[in-house]
Amino acid sequence: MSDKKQERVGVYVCHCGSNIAGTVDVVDVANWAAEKLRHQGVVIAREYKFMCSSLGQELIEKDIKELGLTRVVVAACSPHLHEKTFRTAAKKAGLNPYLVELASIREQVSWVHTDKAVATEKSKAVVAGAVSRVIENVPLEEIKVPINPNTLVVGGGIAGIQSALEIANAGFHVYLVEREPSIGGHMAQFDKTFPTLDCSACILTPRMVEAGTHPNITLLTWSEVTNVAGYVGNFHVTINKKARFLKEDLCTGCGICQEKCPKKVIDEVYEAGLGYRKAVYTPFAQAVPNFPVMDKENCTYFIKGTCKACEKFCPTGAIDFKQEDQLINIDVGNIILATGYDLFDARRVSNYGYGRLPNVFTSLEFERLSNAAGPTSGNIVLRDGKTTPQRVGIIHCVGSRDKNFNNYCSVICCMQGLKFAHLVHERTGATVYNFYIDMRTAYKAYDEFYQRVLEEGTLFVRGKVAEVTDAARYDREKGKLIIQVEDTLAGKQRRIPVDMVILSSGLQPRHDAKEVGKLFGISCSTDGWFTEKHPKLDPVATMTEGVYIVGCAQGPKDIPSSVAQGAAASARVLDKILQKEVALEPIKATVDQEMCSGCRICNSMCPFNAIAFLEDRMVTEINPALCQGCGTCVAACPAGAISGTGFSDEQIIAQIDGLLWRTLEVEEAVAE
Amino acid sequence: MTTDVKPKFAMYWAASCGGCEIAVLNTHEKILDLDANFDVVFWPVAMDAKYKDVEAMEDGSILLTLFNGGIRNDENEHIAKLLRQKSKILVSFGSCACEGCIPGLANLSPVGEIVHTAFNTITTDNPNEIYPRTTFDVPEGELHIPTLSRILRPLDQVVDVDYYMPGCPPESHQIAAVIDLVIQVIHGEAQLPPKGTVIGVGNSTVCDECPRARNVKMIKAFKRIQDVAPVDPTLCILEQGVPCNGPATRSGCNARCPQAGAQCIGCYGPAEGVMDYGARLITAFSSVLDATTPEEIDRILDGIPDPVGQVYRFNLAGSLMKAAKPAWEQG
Amino acid sequence: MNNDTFEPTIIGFTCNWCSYRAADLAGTARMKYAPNVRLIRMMCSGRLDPTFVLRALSCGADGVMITGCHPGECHYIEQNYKALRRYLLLKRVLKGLGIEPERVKLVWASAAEGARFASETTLFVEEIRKLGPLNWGKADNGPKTIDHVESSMVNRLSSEKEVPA
Amino acid sequence: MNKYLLYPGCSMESSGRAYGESINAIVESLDLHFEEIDDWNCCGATEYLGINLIPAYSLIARNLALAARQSAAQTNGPHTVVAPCSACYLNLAKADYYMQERPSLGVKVNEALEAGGLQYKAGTLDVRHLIDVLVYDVGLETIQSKVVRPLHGLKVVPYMGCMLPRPDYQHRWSDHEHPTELDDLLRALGADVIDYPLTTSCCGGHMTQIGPETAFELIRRLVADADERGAVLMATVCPMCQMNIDAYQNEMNHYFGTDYHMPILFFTQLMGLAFGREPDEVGIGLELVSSRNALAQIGVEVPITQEPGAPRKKYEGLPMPRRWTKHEQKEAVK
Amino acid sequence: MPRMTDERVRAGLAREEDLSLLHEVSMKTAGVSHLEMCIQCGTCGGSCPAAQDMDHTPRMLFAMLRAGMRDEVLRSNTPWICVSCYHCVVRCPQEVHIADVMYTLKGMAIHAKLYVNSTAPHFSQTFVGMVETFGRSYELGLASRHYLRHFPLRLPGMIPMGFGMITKGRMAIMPKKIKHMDQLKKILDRAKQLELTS
Repeated sequence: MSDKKQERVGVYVCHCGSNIAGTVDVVDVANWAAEKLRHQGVVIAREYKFMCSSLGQELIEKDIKELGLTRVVVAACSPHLHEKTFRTAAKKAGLNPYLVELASIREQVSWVHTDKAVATEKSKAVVAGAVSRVIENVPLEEIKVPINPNTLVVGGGIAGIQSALEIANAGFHVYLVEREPSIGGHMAQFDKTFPTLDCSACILTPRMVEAGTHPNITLLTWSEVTNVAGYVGNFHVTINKKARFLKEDLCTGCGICQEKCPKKVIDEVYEAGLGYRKAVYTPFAQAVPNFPVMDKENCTYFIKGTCKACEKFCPTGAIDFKQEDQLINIDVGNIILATGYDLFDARRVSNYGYGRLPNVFTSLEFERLSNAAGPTSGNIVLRDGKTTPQRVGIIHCVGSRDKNFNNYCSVICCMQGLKFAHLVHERTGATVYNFYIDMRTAYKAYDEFYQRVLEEGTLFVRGKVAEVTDAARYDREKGKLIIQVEDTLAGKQRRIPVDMVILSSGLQPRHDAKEVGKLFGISCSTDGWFTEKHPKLDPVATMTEGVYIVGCAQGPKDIPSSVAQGAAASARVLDKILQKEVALEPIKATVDQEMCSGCRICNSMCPFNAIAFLEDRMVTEINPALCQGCGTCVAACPAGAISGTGFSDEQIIAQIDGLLWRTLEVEEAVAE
Repeated sequence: MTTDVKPKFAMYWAASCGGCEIAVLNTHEKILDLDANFDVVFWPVAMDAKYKDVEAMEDGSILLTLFNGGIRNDENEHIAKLLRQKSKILVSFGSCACEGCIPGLANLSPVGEIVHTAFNTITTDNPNEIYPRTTFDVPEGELHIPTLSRILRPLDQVVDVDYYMPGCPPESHQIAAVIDLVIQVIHGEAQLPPKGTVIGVGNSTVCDECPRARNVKMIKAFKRIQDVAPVDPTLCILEQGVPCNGPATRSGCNARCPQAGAQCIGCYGPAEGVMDYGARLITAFSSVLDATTPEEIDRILDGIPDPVGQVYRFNLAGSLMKAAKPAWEQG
Repeated sequence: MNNDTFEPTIIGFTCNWCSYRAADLAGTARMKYAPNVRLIRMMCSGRLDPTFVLRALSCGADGVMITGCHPGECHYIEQNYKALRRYLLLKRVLKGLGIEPERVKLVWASAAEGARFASETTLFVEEIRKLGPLNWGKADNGPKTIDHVESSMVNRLSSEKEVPA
Repeated sequence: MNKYLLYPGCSMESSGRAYGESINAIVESLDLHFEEIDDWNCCGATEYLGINLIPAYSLIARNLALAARQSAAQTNGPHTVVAPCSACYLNLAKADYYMQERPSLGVKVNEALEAGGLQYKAGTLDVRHLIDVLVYDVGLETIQSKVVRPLHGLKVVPYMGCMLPRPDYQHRWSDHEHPTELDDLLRALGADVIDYPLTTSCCGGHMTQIGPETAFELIRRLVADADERGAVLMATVCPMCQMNIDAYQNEMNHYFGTDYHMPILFFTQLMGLAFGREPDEVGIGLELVSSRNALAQIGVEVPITQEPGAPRKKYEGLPMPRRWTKHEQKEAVK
Repeated sequence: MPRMTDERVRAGLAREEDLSLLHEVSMKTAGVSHLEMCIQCGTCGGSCPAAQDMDHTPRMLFAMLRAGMRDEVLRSNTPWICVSCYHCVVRCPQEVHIADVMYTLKGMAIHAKLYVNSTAPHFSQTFVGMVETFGRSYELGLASRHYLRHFPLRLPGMIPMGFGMITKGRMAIMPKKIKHMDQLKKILDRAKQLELTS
């Protein structure tokens, strides 16, 4: 570093009104920098009331032009707030934006410390660190890549359908991939939707049909994404289209095959295990597409080698037992993940007895139970299939807000519980109890619905149910399910005998969310939901450019929010498509292939597959467009052959030295 | 440069084993070129010479000095400064001079314990606990022996060094090449590399020269090589679970040890521009661990019984920390 | 040195996405914590090269705090696991060099855990305060005579066993 | 490793004598070696904890310290402390856990132990209950293989009690509410095990001493439900439970004017019988509510023939959710 | 900052005087109580097999702790009714160490001499006394002494049971004593000092 030409550094210390100046002697810091860091090339150090103001920025621009500054350090707030601001200012003045460093003396000093002397001292250290670091900065240029106008939407629930339609209607092509035989998702299983109580199918099916017939949408159901390569604007995606064992072009969806199929199977998915389907089936009447799939595991022909009833009766000869899975390769520019949620497995709360006590039902089971198209044609009955319950208990927060299970609020369970209460009341006239911890009805027209259910005479008990048992203590409890709970408002323990218990189970991430995240190069929160780029300001984007998350894949939410997110993500995608190209942050790793020994230590370091080993030359190469700039490989390279722009070893070492006053010791040495 | 009067050559050993000298002799007939082109003025191991002769020389009168061994006592330090003063080109020769080498491992203990170990353990029967003294009166007068310094230091921590030539010892073919180069320079047929260059080495690490098959390594346990039976002769040794220092060690030796079926122990030191050799090995080894829980990771790491010895065997004195706490804190 | 008056100097490495934002949050929420830690921002805890830690410790830091996203929460998917592996091996090496491994601490803090960041920092400062200053290599490196060594040896040995007079 | 340190607990020589005797009767046939902790002291039950924190934990920790020392004294000595009494098990496990969760507690306790020339590093030992060892170390197969007198037809409710599966610091049990370890073990003995929803409900603990009314109600619930479900016998793993349900059943009947006769035996006694031991060898007869009639049902060696039973009528109701596999359940408990 | 408290307590940084009643209890409890995390859901009160005999449910007790109602809390019979069955502990959605908090409250009540109307404190103390003399518990002594003092009338009803226990050798007539009682005593004495200084 010694023989490098002396940089000309400008240091700017911000008062931020009294936010910083109140705790840090900014004038002292500026003067100190001007004097003590002169030997490092600090030619000017100023303090100013608000550096981020236009005047403050002009100050910097002026100095860059007039004093010929080659580096700028701004001691102000967190780079996450104003790094862009000052970089843009520098750019305006003709200085490469990446030659600007922010030293955070607000979030990390003035706001968290009280002693002025100490805070000032620390600020000096922070500035010294930034100065020695910025000297090691190098000019960087953003990388521009073209955008493929096609989009992949994964998941055909309401959020995915919404996303697909928005983009398709804007005139761009969409591939909509769905794992199940039909699109529709969980919403297709519901009976009514809160708070308006309009029939789920009635509002959903038109959208499904539109998506199924839209000229700009390629619908790939019974299909799963198996591989994703490439990067924003240029993803190469492989999709496995599972064999349906029938020719889609011949099938008319007449349904004769399912009618004739002799094999009855419990429908774990659509009927939530509460109803039956055939081995060849369309999950429900309004399915899109409406041609069936054959479930190989249960089909008598595939098990025994005989039967073929479906084939015999199919009027168009569409059945094809020889069909095989087929791999489809597509290129897309952006990806929207709408993979939805799994229902919390209520068997985990063993004190609620689900799976052990027949008349304990989950929310999804109840949806099917109350659904006119469900196994009981909408009759709300006990597990025996006939008895109508007289007393029903609905338990909220099952598996949610509980450190033993999911330590978050599943958002929809309160309203769902209220909806159930209403339906039970309406259809059976039974006495209904709702057991809740806190009633969360915070959304348009939600609390009104709560009022309505109160009016209907539903009994509310504030208390998390302790257990559901069939162990009767008194005669009145014999043959019933007893809900034992503390009525926290009465301050007494109560045992309430009921005929039916409905568990308002929470939502949880898909069981395979982690693998899916890996596949698309995005991360999951500790709870397992996909992590958004910014929880408030960028809720549908992710850390991986060009990959977006919508609906319950991002976190529990109701239908309106899912739809809103679907639309929001589409807007982001359309924006990208219309820009035709996208700029990537130039924080990248590069391999000095002269020094690379091809030891391949780094090869396992990159989760974004940016690192490739060139067998022919026995060296490693990094694809700058795939590299996300985390720097793990830089730190890993045993030969020190990988360097990372923006956060190079030189920069960080220099900053360490600065923070530890080493740069001053050097000065004294120089003075001697 | 004129050739009628032969330029002067010197070689000296400080805290080292003498292996470097043997390596020089191992250049076979090249040694004759050395003699033909140089006037060897000072080389204690090869010829008789007195310090005062050197002191008498004119500053900068020696063209080339190969200095091997680390600086462990005041004598080493004195001669290092003396030779610096008298030499045009001072080469830090061999691992000891470059980074401390095995003698540098003494920096793990305070001098007291080193002396104790040397003079009063199983290796030395010393019932009366007699320890050497730096000054001793005899009828002829006062005798002196050199004074140990707190820690061993590589040459460049004591004097300014022109070139580095690592290796324990440097490979003879590399030495021969360097001798050739200097001779060419003398005859004006070549240019000297820029000051501070590491000479007689490759520009990558040992893996570059290692013929063994390399895949993406992931291991569940570290083993000692003798516990791997049989060692696959074609597969990367690290991949077989043996901590091999090859990935982080400067190339230039033609991957001698791995070729001979043993793991690299790192005598050629760090690659170009690396600030701390041990750090590179720490990342290298931790990067191949196939584990995610602290417990599991620790279980695998237990397979490296002596982490410092593993990652700093040759480099401790030349590392960022230079020595262990006890050595720093003594006295 | 009196450990109550001793103010440790600590270098903290933070990842851009979790712990640095946690620090920002602690600031925004005006949570007060010990001023002894000076932060360095990296893109990810996976960027942490042990060299940085060694450099800091050898250049006057009394402790080093490494922070990153919680395991499984890394914005680069899994890089913090790599940081964890390096950290565990680094600690073993430091131990071998006679440095209390507690001087280097790995702390997971999500972007939402400003409070955790603040309290963990304060805790760490207290832990380092207890350990006392490290001031590495500061002590003079002058030669020491063997006489001195010997006398110190004799003292040491006499405490172990009788030295024949 | 079939060598363990044994912490018998005070009741083993007194109220729980039958337990102690039956354990001795089964261990050798299972090739288990229990080495009693020398000079162990009372764990403080649930009482001591309520007086002072540090003394209570020091009292418990002394045993752990003694055990650790005893284990360290021998080459690869046993690292597992087995406590047959649930209360003892819980106290030992708890001390070991809390001394880690809250180091400052560990420090204080060790300061106290110091006064007695002892010390214990939390986490050094594994604290486990007898049935845990039997089910997970010995294994049900082995146990089954030792059965010479299957308990066919013996309608028994498995009573785990509360302190064994909870709080379960080390996740040793299949479930907090309905653990199946005891059920499985009794089935392995051939018994006719009845699903008992109250298997981990409380027997009243020390309330029999300080608030009998409260305790009697708890005992009633247990006995009544067992009786309701047609059990002739309760099997337990805990001396306190056995004591309360056995010794206070009579009083409870007085109190409620009921007339229950529900014998309760230690599971080890049933194991002993199944292994072919004679009643007196396994402490049968020490119980106050006699188990004579109940055991008469297995006294005879003729295998019970299954009645063909009426043809199962078609189930018309809605299907039940799929039962968890053992594996799934273990996963879920994590 | 609740988490703060947990960590400060864990690190032994927090001092008693700067804590509220809630945190005082939290600190005196083994392990990390998580008491401040209570969301008043009532799982504990609902789970408790003995709740019907308690004057306050555990949940309400925690609310009272927050309200700083020291005397009312220490007078409550709740901790003494607690049978430590740990149902509440494993079900608590906030991982509050409820049963251990109950032990803490017992201890505090005894020290404050606030809880009177039950035989429980005496039972505990008799038991402890016994353990401190013999190192082992001693049921006959305990039972008889306890019953003589508190339920003299019910003792006859107990006799057949007590008699049965003795004749069946399930109650030792003489207590067992451990070998190194002195050692145990030293430990407990030291422990008691520590308790005071904590």
